[in-house]
Amino acid sequence: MSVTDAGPVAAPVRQPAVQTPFARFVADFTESRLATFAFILLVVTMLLALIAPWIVPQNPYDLAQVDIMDSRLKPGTPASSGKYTHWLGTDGAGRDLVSAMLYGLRISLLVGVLSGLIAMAVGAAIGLIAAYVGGRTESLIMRIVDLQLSFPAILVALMLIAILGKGVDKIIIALVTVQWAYYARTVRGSALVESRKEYVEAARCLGLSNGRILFRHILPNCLPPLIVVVTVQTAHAISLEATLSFLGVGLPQTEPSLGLLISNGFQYMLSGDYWISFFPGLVLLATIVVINLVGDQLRDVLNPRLSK
Amino acid sequence: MYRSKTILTALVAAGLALSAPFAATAKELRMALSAEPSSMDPHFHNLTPNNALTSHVFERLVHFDSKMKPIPGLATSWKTIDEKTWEFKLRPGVKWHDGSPFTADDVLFSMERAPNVENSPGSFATYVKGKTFAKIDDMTIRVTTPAPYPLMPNDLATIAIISKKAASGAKTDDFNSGKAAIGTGPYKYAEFVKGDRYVLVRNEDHWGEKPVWTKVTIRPIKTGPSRISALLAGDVDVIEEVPTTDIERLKGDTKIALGQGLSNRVIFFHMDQWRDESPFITANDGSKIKNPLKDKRVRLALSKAINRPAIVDRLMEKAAVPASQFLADDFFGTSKKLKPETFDIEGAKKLLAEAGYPKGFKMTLHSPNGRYINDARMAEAVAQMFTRIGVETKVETMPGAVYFTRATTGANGNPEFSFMLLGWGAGTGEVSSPLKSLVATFDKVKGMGPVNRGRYSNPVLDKAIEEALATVDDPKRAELLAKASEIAIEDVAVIVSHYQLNTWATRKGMQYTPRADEYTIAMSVSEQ
Amino acid sequence: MTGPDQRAKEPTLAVDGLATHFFTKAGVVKAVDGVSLHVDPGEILGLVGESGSGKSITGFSILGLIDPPGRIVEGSIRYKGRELTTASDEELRSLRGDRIAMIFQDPMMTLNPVLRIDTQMIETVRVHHRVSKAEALERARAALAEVGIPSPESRLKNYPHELSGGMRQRVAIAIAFINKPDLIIADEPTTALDVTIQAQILAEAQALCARTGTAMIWITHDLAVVSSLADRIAVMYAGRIVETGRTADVVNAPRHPYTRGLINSVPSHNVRGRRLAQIPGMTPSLINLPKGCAFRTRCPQAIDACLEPPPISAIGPGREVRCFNPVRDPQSATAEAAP
Amino acid sequence: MSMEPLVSARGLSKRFVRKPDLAGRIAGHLGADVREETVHAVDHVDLDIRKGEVVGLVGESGCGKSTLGRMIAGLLTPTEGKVQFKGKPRDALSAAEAHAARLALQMIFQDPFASLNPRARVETIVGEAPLVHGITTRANMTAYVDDMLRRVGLDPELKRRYPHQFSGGQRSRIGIARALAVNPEFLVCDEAIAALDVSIQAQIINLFMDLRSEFDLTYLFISHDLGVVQHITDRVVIMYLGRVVEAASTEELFSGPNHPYARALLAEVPRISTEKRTFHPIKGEIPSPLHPPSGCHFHPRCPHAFDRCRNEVPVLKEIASGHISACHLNDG
Amino acid sequence: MTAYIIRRLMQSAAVVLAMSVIVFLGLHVVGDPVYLLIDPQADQAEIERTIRRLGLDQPIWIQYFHFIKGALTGDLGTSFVHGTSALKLIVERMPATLEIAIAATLMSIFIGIPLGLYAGLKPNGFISKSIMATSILGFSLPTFWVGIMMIMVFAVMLGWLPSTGRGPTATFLGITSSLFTIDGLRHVAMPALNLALLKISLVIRLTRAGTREAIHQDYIKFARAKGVSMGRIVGVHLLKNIMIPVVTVLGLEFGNLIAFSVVTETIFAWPGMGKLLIDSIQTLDRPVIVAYLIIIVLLFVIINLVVDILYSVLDPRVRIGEKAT
Repeated sequence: MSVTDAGPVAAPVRQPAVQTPFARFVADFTESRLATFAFILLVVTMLLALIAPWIVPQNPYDLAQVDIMDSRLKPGTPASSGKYTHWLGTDGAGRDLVSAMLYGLRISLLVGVLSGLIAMAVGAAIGLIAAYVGGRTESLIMRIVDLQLSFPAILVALMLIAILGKGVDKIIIALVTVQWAYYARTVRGSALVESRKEYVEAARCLGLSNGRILFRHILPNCLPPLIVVVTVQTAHAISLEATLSFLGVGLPQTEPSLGLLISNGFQYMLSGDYWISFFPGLVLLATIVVINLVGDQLRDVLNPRLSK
Repeated sequence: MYRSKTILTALVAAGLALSAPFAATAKELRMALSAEPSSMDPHFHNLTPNNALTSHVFERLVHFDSKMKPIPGLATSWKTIDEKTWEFKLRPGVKWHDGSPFTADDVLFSMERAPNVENSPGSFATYVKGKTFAKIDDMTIRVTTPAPYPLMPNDLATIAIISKKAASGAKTDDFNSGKAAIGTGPYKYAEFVKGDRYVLVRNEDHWGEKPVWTKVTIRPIKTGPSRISALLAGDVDVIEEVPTTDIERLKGDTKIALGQGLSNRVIFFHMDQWRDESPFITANDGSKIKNPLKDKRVRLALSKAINRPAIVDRLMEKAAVPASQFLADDFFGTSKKLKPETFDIEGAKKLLAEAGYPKGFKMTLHSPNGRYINDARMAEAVAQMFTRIGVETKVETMPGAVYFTRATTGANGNPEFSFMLLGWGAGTGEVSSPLKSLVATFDKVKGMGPVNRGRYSNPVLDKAIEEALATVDDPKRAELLAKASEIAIEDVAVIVSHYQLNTWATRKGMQYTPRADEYTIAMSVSEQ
Repeated sequence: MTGPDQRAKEPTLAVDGLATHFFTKAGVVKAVDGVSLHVDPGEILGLVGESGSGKSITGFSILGLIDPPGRIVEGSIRYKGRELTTASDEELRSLRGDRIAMIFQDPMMTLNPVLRIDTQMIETVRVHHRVSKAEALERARAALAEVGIPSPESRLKNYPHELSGGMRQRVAIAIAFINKPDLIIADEPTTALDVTIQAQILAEAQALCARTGTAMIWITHDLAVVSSLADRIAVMYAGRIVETGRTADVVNAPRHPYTRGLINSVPSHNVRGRRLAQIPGMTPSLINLPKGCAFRTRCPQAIDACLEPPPISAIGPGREVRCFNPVRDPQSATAEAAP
Repeated sequence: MSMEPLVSARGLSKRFVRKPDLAGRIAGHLGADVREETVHAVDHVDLDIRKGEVVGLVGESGCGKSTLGRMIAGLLTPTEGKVQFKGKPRDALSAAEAHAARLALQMIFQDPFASLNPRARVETIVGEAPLVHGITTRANMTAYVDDMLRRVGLDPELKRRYPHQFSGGQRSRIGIARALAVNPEFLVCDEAIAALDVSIQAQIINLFMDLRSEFDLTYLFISHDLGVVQHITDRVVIMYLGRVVEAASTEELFSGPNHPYARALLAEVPRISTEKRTFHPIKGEIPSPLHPPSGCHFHPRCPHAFDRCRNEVPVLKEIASGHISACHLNDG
Repeated sequence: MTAYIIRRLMQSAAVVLAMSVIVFLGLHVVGDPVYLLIDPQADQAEIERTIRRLGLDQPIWIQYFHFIKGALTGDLGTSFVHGTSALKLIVERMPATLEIAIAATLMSIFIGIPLGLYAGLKPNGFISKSIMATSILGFSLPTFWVGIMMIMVFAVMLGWLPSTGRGPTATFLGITSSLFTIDGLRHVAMPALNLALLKISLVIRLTRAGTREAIHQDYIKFARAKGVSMGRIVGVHLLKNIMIPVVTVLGLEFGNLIAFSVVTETIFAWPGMGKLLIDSIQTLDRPVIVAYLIIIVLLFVIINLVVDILYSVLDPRVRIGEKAT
């Protein structure tokens, strides 16, 4: 065949080996040491939260293990049982703060991540449908999205919690309600952009089914902005949950999240028992900062306009 | 140029306005409240912050002293003519803020208006109902009731007397704007900015003892730490409802003085005693069981499980007193015999075993959050204690908005919960109020037990209460009320926990005389 | 118009041994590596090369518009005898837009979308000359008229988005010419335009240069465009100039194998329907150039000597080639020339 | 070449309409300036492409050549008119025939970056469709993909890579391999070489020509580059603002364009020349397709325009055998 | 433009309707405000009388019907708690909220844009990295926590600023606001900063991102090629382009600012709408809640309109209404 005189095509010298988009993404991501550190910290935090029940001395949600007589012990005080030490003290109800914080972290992350993921699933599906179906359905969906977005999340969550009542599930429902629209808008936006690209036309030209094009071709390419939104929204959800807890419409008193720990400990701010809200505050802050840092780097790495 | 000049003018004006009252004898008092009064209309809403605010401007026939004992107010004296008739002598020489004289007509007008205020979300009708007011002369009023009614002075201590001349046809808004806010009280209306500030100036022509402060500014600061901060930063002079968590610290602060006093409020638990199966009680394995709270031994066991001294000490920061009955010992009609239930885990376990629950059962404790001092934490602590005797207790707290509906009419017009934390402030300052409302058999027609959320029913107790309520003679009634209290407490109709102490904090150099009715009023702030 | 006889005169611009490198994480990108060229007053120099050949970077280097991580590492750029590589930022700034102007490739992107045309034109005048606003406006109007924009008065009030691509490029050209510069560097100014519009722009540019005596470096990948426009041509490959000469000479008798390959790749230069004479392989990465002559791996007539970097050598008056084994039979390239 | 056209367009039109919504209509009733906006991207075009033929479709941006190409490839539904495949209107085809027609008509795209899914490996890009359509089996897929890559001059070793690891020319080859993998008969090449460097352009043009003879392919070659079109096509169709203005065999057209627009276009193509040239461009700009000029769309720029051109749309007339043109001058 | 306004109006009417239905039904499910409001000593008869007085004895749909009827005549109902017109209550409190919202917006512009510009122009400098790191803190810190910390530091410990509440007001150009007195400004400072913190971070990021993107645009390079000075490039060419997203986002965030004032107002005892709302939710004061939401929706309509007009002023490419579709 004569065409081969076009080359044995000179192997591109830039990439020595097969580089998957993921590998490239990892390489780009780790360019920032801070973000890498944040990511590791995030993984550690999540792991800690995950294995909390096996590493903490006390189950802070089991009322049989919590004694009001132990309330507000200073950091470093030995527990009344003598079996362990309250390294970070206890809260107003007598919970060991280390235990309570890790459990609280669990709840906060659960609320943040779960609501983020559910909202993403719901929003992405709606966004894809809107982009795909088009026409009146799309207009209707996008109008609802606009309305949802133009209305302050905190008000919606506040009203919903007031109506639904307390509980982790209720909080998640409320947070999903206020978040899904972000995902829907993001996915629809990038799905529209992607579906105008020639590779989608090519796929259609090749007779591939709509479902295949939508989920195998378009959706994977909509993921980068979605991932960014997930990180931002997760951080936002955790913070929002804390705020709702502060406003008294958050989680049950006996199963405090980090936000509720802070908000409970907040009463002690002026009385000198700083540790009750200081340490949870620190952990909450660190968690949100870390997620934001990771999200920031993701944004930089995944943003095609800033890529080199 | 124009702009800066205007601002300058405004600043000078503001400066003058601020500096003027400071001249020579001017003494300003700034107080921070934990709740926002909703109106200057003293009849609009029977609510502590409203009543406290309006009592600066308006007075009642009978006043409560700081311990809620009736003392003369606009009436100098009262007596019973017969079992069903009371006569009140009005204070002579009292002038309204607009200078017109106070007469019996004003009293009749006030009693007429109090139960019938438009849009009122909670009127004073309860205190006027069944009473017929008659003017004997300008300075004498007679009140008749269909049955003997001993609580006449207490009831009339709730109803503010307003000026017939100034308030005829006035709406609530007219009071807020100051138009109708013409009272006889020690302070005059100056400014009412809802949610922001309420300003009063001293009534130099008041009949009684003149308060120290010439000008009073009252501001609502709902958040506890913010309220404390405002005091510490010197932005206010007096705050009410000092969060218990800060009492310890403030005691050590040389720039702050505290005033602490027993309130008329008891924190207690209502227990479902009417359903055969209670919705929030199950066996340990989650299966349905017969309602154990119907058994007195179980109720007693739960009462014994509560470590009241620990609650007072650790949770309330000593701003409470372990409760033995519905009102603290000093109040009218309390029993001297009753003592707080002792903390006794073994005894409690034994009683449970006797009642057939050696391994306990599961229960959910419901509580409001933010309605009573430390209510949610209290629920949590008590749940801990119950869990220790084998009654595995879950806590569910909710905002008052949700809680009280469900606790009162949640289950088809009946209370929804099995075991609930509640508080009761005896507005009349004596024991008949909690007895009648909380433990008398629920009876819509008679108006008994309206908030008996456990639906406890004991004919013996009902009889005792009714008898006491029909006894006008004070010593005798006190004895009957004490007796009724003993019946209720000994049968563990409710489990009482503690009486709240109310705490005020002032800047050094001032002192707040604590009031059992929880009012925060400028007249109670003295200078040292 | 120009020729060896005029070389005695001082050129408007003389670039000598210019090297501009970009220091990236992946390595040093030698975007421009030893470029020498000159333009005389009123002359149009066509700088031809494919993407990545360094032609645009050469343009930006002349204007001192290289941003980190890029840097001019070597060589000299003399504008009317003044050395620019060592000039201060302020000196460069005062030259830019006044004595040396530039036109960019994409007319949709070069004008600030939120500023009116008049603002963007007036500032170009006023930043270099102490003239009144009215005077600057008048110059702007004149400049627009000069590039054949109908009713320039009203166009001045427009925002860029209200103009078509061709119109915008004319505005950009008008801005470049507004201060009557000595040199204009035009970086593929017609690539994004339609053929009919391209022809218009080429005509305007040609006429303007002739009228004002402004020298011009016309950067392009399209030999066809410059062959009918430029006086001289310089062909770039992988950061270096491989061949220069008068347009006719280069087109008629390319000496460098790359130039020849380029000319032969043009379809209209081939017999219709026949396979094109193509250059095999692809442009090498500038980070990792082949040793010696960068074109060696694609060159049909590479010899062992090509493993060393070839020097550029004069092969005639104003005619230079960078090759050890230049094309000997120049006629072969144009033999089939069409039409 | 058989006489039966492989693909033909009959009266093909595409209009893009933007309708005002409810609010807009209400505003319209209130007297606001709210109108329905219509773009006639393609306006009643007839086109026959015979088997084995290479037809060039030429015009400047916005002339509708891409839209026409996409309608023929089946990516856009015509607003009006029909596309016939092997003599049968596309909407009259049975499901199986439609499927076959869909695969037989493939498209090569302009942008070598956007036309490949960045998240798919080359083997997936090339092999997905044949696998889905049962042209190859999973077991044979590797060999099949290798074969396709070899045919377009790519090293099969590279098939595990992702598009971003290739140069522009290589990506073009991948795109061609992808189309070839479903055994097409007809390729629509939409500016398929416009984004490539000159030296790479030549390689791809050669590839197209090689493939044509090897697979007996038919091309619709859409391009604005007349040089390329002249080199590669048998017949050329020139469009202006949605309409065909002239069509003829390549040789005839390039030797004697009839329509003033075609003449201008041909005259202004830059060619490698040894002489400095003076440009005599036609005036004016291409009008907006939103508000095309009346009559002959070209009349505002036409040096020969007269009254009739402003009022009457010229029809395509055969001026020589196989040479049609739409110009009123031909009547006079 | 007309179509745009009509579209907006139709949309907001739909929101108001949907919102009011949800709130009506929702609050109906939540509970009965009467038990919260009424004197605990009151008997059943008085409770029922009060329920009747507040109109809560009617079926919910009749209550809703009455509300709609009233709303069409501009009467949004009477507050259960305050006994006065809900609309009046909110309007009275609006200036206080707008005050801190405006102050916060100004702060975010005047602090955020310079910092963002700096960080965008020198993305690798130490100061820039510090700015960006701090801005992440601004994103992450819960508002309520920062609020109380600010009170502790600036009011209690340092005594620089008043701890809570609104200062004296003055009237200027017919507007009565505490922004016109020195003491008023001292009161505004902390709550506004508390509210602004998040927005400052947002503006920093937007400005930085915009700067980084714009600086590589051809038109900036073209301006440099024209010899325009760096100062003018940043001050005119860059800033005008960056202002477009900043103004748009800030405008839209203005609504959020007002909503988030719920938290700030609670902590700083600021007598604004947010505090009223949270109190009303706690007491199930439905008329106030519904009225608040309606006002917020209207506010949003106005804000969106203003933003769109500003947008079209700043960005000549945009015609009003086009963005909305």
